[in-house]
Formats: sequence, C-alpha cells, structure tokens
Amino acid sequence: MTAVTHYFKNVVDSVKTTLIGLGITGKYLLQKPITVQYPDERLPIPNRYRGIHYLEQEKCIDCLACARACPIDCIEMDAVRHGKELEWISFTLDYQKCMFCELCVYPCPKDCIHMGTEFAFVSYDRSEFVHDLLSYRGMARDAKVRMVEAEKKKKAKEEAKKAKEGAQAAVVAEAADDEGEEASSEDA
Amino acid sequence: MLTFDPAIGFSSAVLAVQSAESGLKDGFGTNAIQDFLVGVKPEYVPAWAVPLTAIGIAIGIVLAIVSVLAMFSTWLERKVSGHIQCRFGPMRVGWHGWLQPLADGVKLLLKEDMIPLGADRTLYVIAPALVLASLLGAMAAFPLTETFYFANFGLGIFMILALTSTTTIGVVMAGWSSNSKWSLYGAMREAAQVVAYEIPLGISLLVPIMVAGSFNLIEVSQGQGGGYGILNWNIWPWVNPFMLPAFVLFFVAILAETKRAPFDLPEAESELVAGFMTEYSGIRWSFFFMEEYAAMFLYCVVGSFFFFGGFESPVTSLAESVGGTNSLLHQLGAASTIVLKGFAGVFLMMWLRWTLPRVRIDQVMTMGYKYLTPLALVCVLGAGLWEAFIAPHLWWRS
Amino acid sequence: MSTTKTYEPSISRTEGRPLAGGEREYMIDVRTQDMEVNMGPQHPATHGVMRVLVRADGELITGAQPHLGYLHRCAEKIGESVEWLQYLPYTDRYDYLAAMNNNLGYSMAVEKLMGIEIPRRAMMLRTLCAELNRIGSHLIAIGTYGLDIGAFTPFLYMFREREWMMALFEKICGARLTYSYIRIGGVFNDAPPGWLSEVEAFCDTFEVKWREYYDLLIQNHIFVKRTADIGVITREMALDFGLTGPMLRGSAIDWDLRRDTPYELYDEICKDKAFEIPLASGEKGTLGDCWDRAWVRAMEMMESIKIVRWCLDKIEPGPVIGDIPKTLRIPPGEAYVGIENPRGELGHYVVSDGGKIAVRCRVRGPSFVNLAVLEELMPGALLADTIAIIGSTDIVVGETDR
Amino acid sequence: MNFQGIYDRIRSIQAPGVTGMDEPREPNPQDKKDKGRSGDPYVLVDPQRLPEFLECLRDDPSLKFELMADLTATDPSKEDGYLWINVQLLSLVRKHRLAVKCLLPKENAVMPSSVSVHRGAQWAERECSEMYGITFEGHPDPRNILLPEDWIGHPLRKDYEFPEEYHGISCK
Repeated sequence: MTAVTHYFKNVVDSVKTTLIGLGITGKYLLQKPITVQYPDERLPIPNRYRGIHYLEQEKCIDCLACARACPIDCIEMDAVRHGKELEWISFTLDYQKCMFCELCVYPCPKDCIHMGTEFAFVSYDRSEFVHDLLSYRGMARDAKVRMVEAEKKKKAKEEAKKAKEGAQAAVVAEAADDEGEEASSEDA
Repeated sequence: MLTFDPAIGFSSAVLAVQSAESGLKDGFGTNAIQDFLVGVKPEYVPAWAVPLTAIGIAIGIVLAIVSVLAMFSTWLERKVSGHIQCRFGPMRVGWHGWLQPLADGVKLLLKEDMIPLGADRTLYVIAPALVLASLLGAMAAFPLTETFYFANFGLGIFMILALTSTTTIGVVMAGWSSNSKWSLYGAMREAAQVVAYEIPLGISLLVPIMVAGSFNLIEVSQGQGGGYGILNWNIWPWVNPFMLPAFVLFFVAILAETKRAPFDLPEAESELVAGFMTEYSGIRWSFFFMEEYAAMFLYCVVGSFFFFGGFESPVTSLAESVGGTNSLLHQLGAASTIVLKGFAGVFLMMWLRWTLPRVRIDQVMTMGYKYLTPLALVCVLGAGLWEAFIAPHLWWRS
Repeated sequence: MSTTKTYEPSISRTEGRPLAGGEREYMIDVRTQDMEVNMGPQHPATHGVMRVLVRADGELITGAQPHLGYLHRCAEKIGESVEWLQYLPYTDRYDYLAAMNNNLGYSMAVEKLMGIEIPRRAMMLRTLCAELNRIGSHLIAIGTYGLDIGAFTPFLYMFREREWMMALFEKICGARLTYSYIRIGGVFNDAPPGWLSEVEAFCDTFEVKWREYYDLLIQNHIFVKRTADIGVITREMALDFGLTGPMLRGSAIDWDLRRDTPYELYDEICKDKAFEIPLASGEKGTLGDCWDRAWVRAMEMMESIKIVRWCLDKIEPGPVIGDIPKTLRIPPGEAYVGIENPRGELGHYVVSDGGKIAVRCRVRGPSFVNLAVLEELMPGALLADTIAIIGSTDIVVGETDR
Repeated sequence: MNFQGIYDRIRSIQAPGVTGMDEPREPNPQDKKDKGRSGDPYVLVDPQRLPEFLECLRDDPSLKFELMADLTATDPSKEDGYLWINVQLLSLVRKHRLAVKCLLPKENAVMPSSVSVHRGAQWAERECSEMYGITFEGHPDPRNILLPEDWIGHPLRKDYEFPEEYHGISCK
C-alpha cells in the first residue's frame, strides 16, 4: 500500500467506523434504560440467594457442625442444656469475616440454618456486624414478609398491566376500524 | 485576507478591545446599560464611573450566562451519557435530576480547597481564574441576538479565537504549579495539542469567512438570510462545495481545542489520572470544568454562525414576519435559535465522546499536522477558486 | 552453559516506531532527562492495586518495573491450614472474574488425587458454567480494555450482558461473584427448573449484542490505531515467558488446553467439532500486538457460546454430585492440573499426605506469569501505550498477588 | 507421548541430572501403614543441574518442552530435611506435559537459576526464594516480589513463625 492510499484509507476508515459507532450508541440513546432505581425498585432475588443467615432456633441442637464447617470460624454458639431442653445464650455470626460460601448450611443435621435474601448492612460500628442470629430472626422474617408483599404487588401490577393491555388492544382495534372507515370514505 | 496568523489575530483582538467603545454599535448591550446608568446617575458620582459600572454589570451577566450554560451542559452530559449507556443518569434531585448541577455546585463550594505541598501557590491559585477569565472575555464577543450583545467587534471571530487560545496559558500554569508529574504531562499535552489545532481551526473558518466576506459574527449571520430560508445556509454544497469538508475539519479541530474526547488527552483519566486537574479540588476545579463546557458551547455557536445560518432559521423568520424586524418576538426567536444550535453542537460532541476511544498523543499531532492542516488548506484553495470563478455566475448567489 | 535469548524490542529508539503504512516515525531528535513516574498503586488503569514504576523520557517509556504484592492475601498459606473443602471459597477469590474456572481447577486437582468419577450431568453443568464465566470474564477484559483506551460506553454495554450472566449464576448458586458452585465431586446444586432455557435465551441475545461490541470497539479505527503494532509479543518471546491463553493465541500459537489436553467433556466437544480455537493473524498490524489479543478474546466469546449451546443440547437429567464423604481425606500424592482459564493456564498443584489438610496448595495464576512480559514490552512505547499493554495482558491483580 | 515414553526418551538422550522417577501406585495391602500414592508421575532431577536439564529437554526435537508452565517449591513437613522444587513443563508441539521434581536440602538451599533457559522462571523463582528461602544463583533480579523488601522469614516454610507485628501493625 502506498503512502497516499494509506493516507486516504485512514481518513475513510476513521469516518466510517465513527459513523457506525455513532449509529450503535444513537440507537441506545433512544431506547429505555435497563437499570432500575435501586431503593425504590428492586430486582427480584432468587430463592437460592446467599444472603444473611437465619436460624430456626427451635430445631437447632447446638451440634457445632456449621461452626466446624466454616472455613474462617466465624460462627460461635453458646447454649445450656437442661436435660432435653436447650437454653440458648447466643448464636453469633461475624459478618466482617463471613464470605457467604454456604458451607455451613450443608452439614446441618436438622436443616435449621439457612441463608436468607437480605444482603444490606449499614453500621457506624464494626461490632454491630457480629450478629446474634437468635435476635436476628425478626429481621429475616421481615425480609420474608417484604418478599411476599413484593410478590403480591408484582402480581397486582401484572394483572393491572394485562387489563390495561386488553383495554388498549380494544382501543387499537376500534382505531383500526375507524381508520379503515376513513380510508374507505376517502376512496369514495 | 487569505493569510492567517495567530499573532495578527491576537493583536487585532487587542486593538478591538482598546477601541471597544468606538466599536460598539447601537444595541441593548453595554450601551443600553450605560444609557440607563446615565439616566439614574446622582450628581455626586463622577462621569467616568458610569462606563466602568456598565462593564461590571455586563461581566456579571456574562458570568451568569456562562454558569447557567455550564450547569445545564453538565446535566445534559450526564443525561446523554446515561441514556447512551442504558442508564438513567441523575434522577434524584428535581425532575429527572435537573437540579443536580445546583447540588454539585453547592458541594464544590463547600469542598475543602487543597493546595498540594510543594506547589507554586501563586500560580496554582491564578491558573483556574485565568482559564475562566480568558473564556469569559471571549464570551463577550458572542451576540445573543442581532441587537443584543456586549461588544460587536469588526473582527469578532479573531477576538474569540485569540482569547480562547489563551486558556492554554492557564492550563500550562496549572499543570506546572501543581507539583505533580501527571499534571505536568497533561499541561504539556494541552500546549502541544492546542498549538497544533489552532491552525486547522483558523484555516477551515476561512472558507465561510470568504463566502460571507466578513469577520463579524452578526454580518456572517445576516449574509445567510434571504429568500431561500434554510437553503441559504453556508453548509449547503450549492453555496460552496468545500463548506461541508471545512465544517468537518472545523468540528474535529474544536473537539481538540476544547479537550473533548476523543482528544481529551490533557485529562485522559485512564492515563494521567486527571491530567492538569489532578491536584485541584472544590471551586477551583469547577472553574476548569465550567471553562470546558462554556468553551464547547462557544465554539459550537461559532460553528453555527459560520456554517449553519447563525440567527437564521424558520423560527426566526416566522417571528420576524409576525412581530416585525427587531421586535421582542424576533429577538426571542433569534436568541433561542442560536442557543438551540449551540446545544445541538454540544450534544453532538457529547455523543461522540461517549462513542469513541481516545487517540494517542502522537496520533493527535499526526492528525493535526498531517491530516487536518493540509486538508484545510485544500479546502481554502478550492473554496477560493470557487468563489473567484464559479460563484459570480451562480444566479442563486447573486 | 546455556543460551541467553534476546528479543528485538518492539519499537527501538534508533529505528523509530513502525507505522502501518510502512513509514517510520523517529523520536530521537529531542532527548530530555528521564523522569520516574509511579503508575499506581492507585491509578485508574492498573486494574486493581498494582504499581508500575515507569521511567519516561517525555512521553516515551525507557523502562518499566512492575511491583506486586499489594493484594497478597496468602492464598497458598491458607490452603495449608484449612480443610480440602473449606479451601473452595478461597479459590473464588484469586481470579475473582472467573471464579467458576478456579473452582473447577481446584476441584479437578483434588479429584485427580482421589481418583473418582463424577456424574455426567455434573460435568455438563461444570462445563456450561465455566464457559459462561469465560464469556463474563472476557466481557470484562475487553470492556475494561476499551475503558483504558478511553471508550467508556462499550464497557457498560458489556457489563449489561455480564449482569445477565451473573443473574443466571445467582439463580443456580446464589452468589454473583464468588460462586463456590463447582465442588469436589460434582456441583453444589442442580440447575433450578427453567434455568437452562434462560441460558439459551442469553446465548441468543448475546450473539446479537456481540456484533455490536465488535463494530463499536474492536473494529473502531481509533481503537485499532491505539492497539495495532503496540506491545508486540513474538512467538519466541511468548514461549520463553511461558505465556498461556489468549496471550499465546494472540501470537498465533495454536494451543488451547481444552483441545490439546482435554479435561471434563471437552474431549467429546472437540470430537463433535463444536468449537474452534481463534488464532490471531496480525490483520491490523504486526502479529502478536495488542489488537490481536483483544480480537482473540472477542472471538473466544463466540466459541464459548457454541460450547454452551452444545451442553444445552446434550444435557440429560441425573445426579449432580458423586458419593463424597463430609470430611474429605485425600490419599497421599501430588497432582498438577492445568485448565484453560480465561486468562491462560490456571494450574493447581496440590500435595496431600493423607490427612484432612493439604500439604501444599500451589496456584499457578496465569495473570502472574503473563504479567512478567511487561518489563520486556514497555521500553520504547509511549505513556499511553503502557495502558494499552497492561490492559491487553488482562491481569486480575487478585490472581497475580494471590 | 505418555509419561513412560517421555522418561525413556530422557534416559536415551542422557539428559543431565536425572536421578530417577516416581509413578503413582496402589496401596500395598500387606502393609497397613502404606497408603500408596496417587496423582502425577514425575522425574527426579538433581537441583544443581536443573537448568541444563531444562535446556536439554527444551532443545530435544522429540520432547520439545519449550514452555515452562510453573516452577514452585514445596515444604513437605517440618521434620523433612528436603524442600521439593516442582517444575511443570509443557510441549505445545508434541502436546504432552511433564512434572519434574528436585530435592533440595533445607540447610543449604542454593541452586542455579533457570532464567537463562526459560525467562518465565524469573518471577516464579523470585516467589520461591522469598517464600522458601531458596537462593537462586545467577538470578538477574533477586528481589522479593510479593512480600515487602524487609519481611523477615519465609512464610511458606512449615517451621515459619508468624510475626506479632509488622512496622507496628498487629498481624494477629
């Protein structure tokens, strides 16, 4: 390739690829954004999500299987045994260390420790990241309630949308009829 | 007239500033303010205070316009980039985040103003002010309508080119005084880049100047009015076939002049952290920011004056026919036309920024010296020949 | 005793920088005092916390020295102190952009010591997830490369698809980045109902979107100009430095562990000729330059889609994990397993003495090995090229430092 | 080529420094303490002659181990008097790999550097030398790579004692 053709090829290439790029970005400029406004609008969280643990205290037998399975030893539990009854003192999980690997869930013989769908922590103090799962149940339950509510809302929204679409379809059909009439009248 | 020398441009601009008063024509600009002040002046105020006050008020108005433009531009930029990238952009403050620039402004004002240890304090403090001041000076030559302006220079475009290129001094000052290697890199790049692109910028502007036969922005705009309306704009090939390539060259050159992507090498956030602005924070940093957006708008306005009909548009002519020449309606039509045209250019620059990667510094130089300058010269030659031999015979040009 | 190799530097001061048109650009007329610039540890283009000490003569780089260790998290030492299965979450964390592949490599190394068979459906899911993660990793690689070069938008487009991929993984294993999904003996969970059809939908969409990235970034003239003829790795150099993965294929060396030392189901996939190994041809400049490497990564994404489709086609119901005891006791021995990570050969060298805990848990991170070539590539480049070169090696600092 | 073929070839070309080989085997049913060995077969090489060995394998036309995938060390136990040097070789043309193992005494952990044969060994050797305290003679750049320059001790040795603090930062 001579220098001259190379010179003009550069000019043509740069203009051409720039126009192609502008076309692609311009197409997206006119489309609807795909992000959501986070605190107001949340993406659905799948059931298997590995969030903050919750404990079914009644089932737990204080066997330490989860604590042993933990790679970083962030689970600590303390209970006093009165015969068959257990008196719980604490069941703490240090979320500064926890890496949400779910290894503590599998060895549980009673299937009582689970990973919930709650994931957000905000605190001014590090010590607050050591959660006591016994007292923490409330929040996990809250999360569940919120999920159920969100699902209800979603369903209602979908139904409303369907109803609206149905209405719109009717309107569109009517409009099409009108247009057809107009066209025929123009023809005449 | 065909020879262009930045030095001549600068000296003529200085002359223009010196003879500003004599150069002022009748209009709503400083003269109107001055007339008003003369009317209300109490006895004990000396006469020489009147023009000074008038200029002060004019500067205040320009500053306000620049700030509003820059603020709106930042909002627009964030919205354009957001929607191009399938995001929303700012949404929280006001309707679709339109008050976000205000919130940012408050934040920047309250932010700690740091001066790095070992920086040259004097230069460090002067630099952002100098950058903004030179741009404000250039903004004075921008007429909002045919009769509303602050200064109507015979060599208006030279004034703008000369003053905007002095921002480089401020940028180099900032880079040097920051005592940071990244800043120094950014400053050196800016200097090299602006010097390289001044040439094609000036040369490509010669093409519409030749067609219009004037350096005055208002006269250039008036030259594109007439019976054919939108078809009379300079950009059309039947006016001059070299106009479109000249505009493309001009547009590329102003991208480089305003440090916009793909020529944002002085900032180059992935290479030089933030270039010459690395060490700046708070309000000083926002001066650079304001300068960038105001310069974008100013250059786009210049482009629309020289290539896209200036004040002329169907809206303006409609307003003129309804309200009469120089009526308030006509003024509003002309002002909104030029502002919209300016923002259309700004939008195009943003669109390009969010599409293209950044070029390398040697490629910037290659592009400036090896591609834009020769091509601009070719355009000027061709346009000159067209104007000399073909244009006189065209019935629509007479 | 032995031969010492020398390479032609890609751009030498006296011969000038080769331009695509056959011209040469000289930079010898002006010399200034060299300046040492710290690129990093906090710099937008170092992909994490890495420091490159650059010696520069104006814009021209005369020397570079990478300094590592800012993200050293003792992964190998931890491997010698936790149980076999407990080390699995740590494998997520060195190459955090391709956690599935890391899980796979570690599990395969331990399985090699144990000498166990894993169910076919588990292998299918493993292959599928590893390939999906390869797509995600390459999306980041090319996206951030574009970001380094200055193109912001393709990066976010690629993140959009990566988000989708991560949402798929979130559905199957519950995590978005550190999956710990592939475990010793199989996989943790079977795919939830409907998941496979979602993967298919992802593949369909991705093929359309891929074209956009290709036009918007890879073929863009400025991108080509920024990356072609820069950071040329010759064949000899690539072999000498032990480069693997796209770095090797970017120098047109036909080597892919998936095909040449088949593991998991890649044997069958290769027999079916379900995918090809893209090889660079030096189309836009010199063979082995940065553009070639970016191009190889872009093409590999499409090949991964083909493998994913093959898996979707052939997958059958069945168990997803073998009969594995809760506490693993691995027979004594030592095994090295290298798998094709998105960045190259990810090697796990594990030594067991028959106990619950490994004696040695070596990770051969491809980023670590690939980064060594940086010192050789940098001299003669411009300051902006350093970004292009670092970006084209596609390092994950979590892996170089481990 | 499988491992046996490679080993035969190494024997026949008399590659320098080869002292033996080891293959995985089933546990001996007679001996209850013997658990056998699983994993990869490897070639045992004298560490002092490792660079020559690597060069010989690199240049041999039928072996062509031109890519060194990995070089690392292992400290098998506190009591053991030897460190292992583990090298993984890869032949892209012949499509085979080989594990090489050297036994290096802990008291005098000095061996020649392989950088002149495979440049890729440079960083791997730096890592080995800081983690295990092995001195590679003739290494062009023998600095620490992952650890700080003033780090005391060699962390991956089994007898390493974790420091209480580093420059006033608590390490526990």
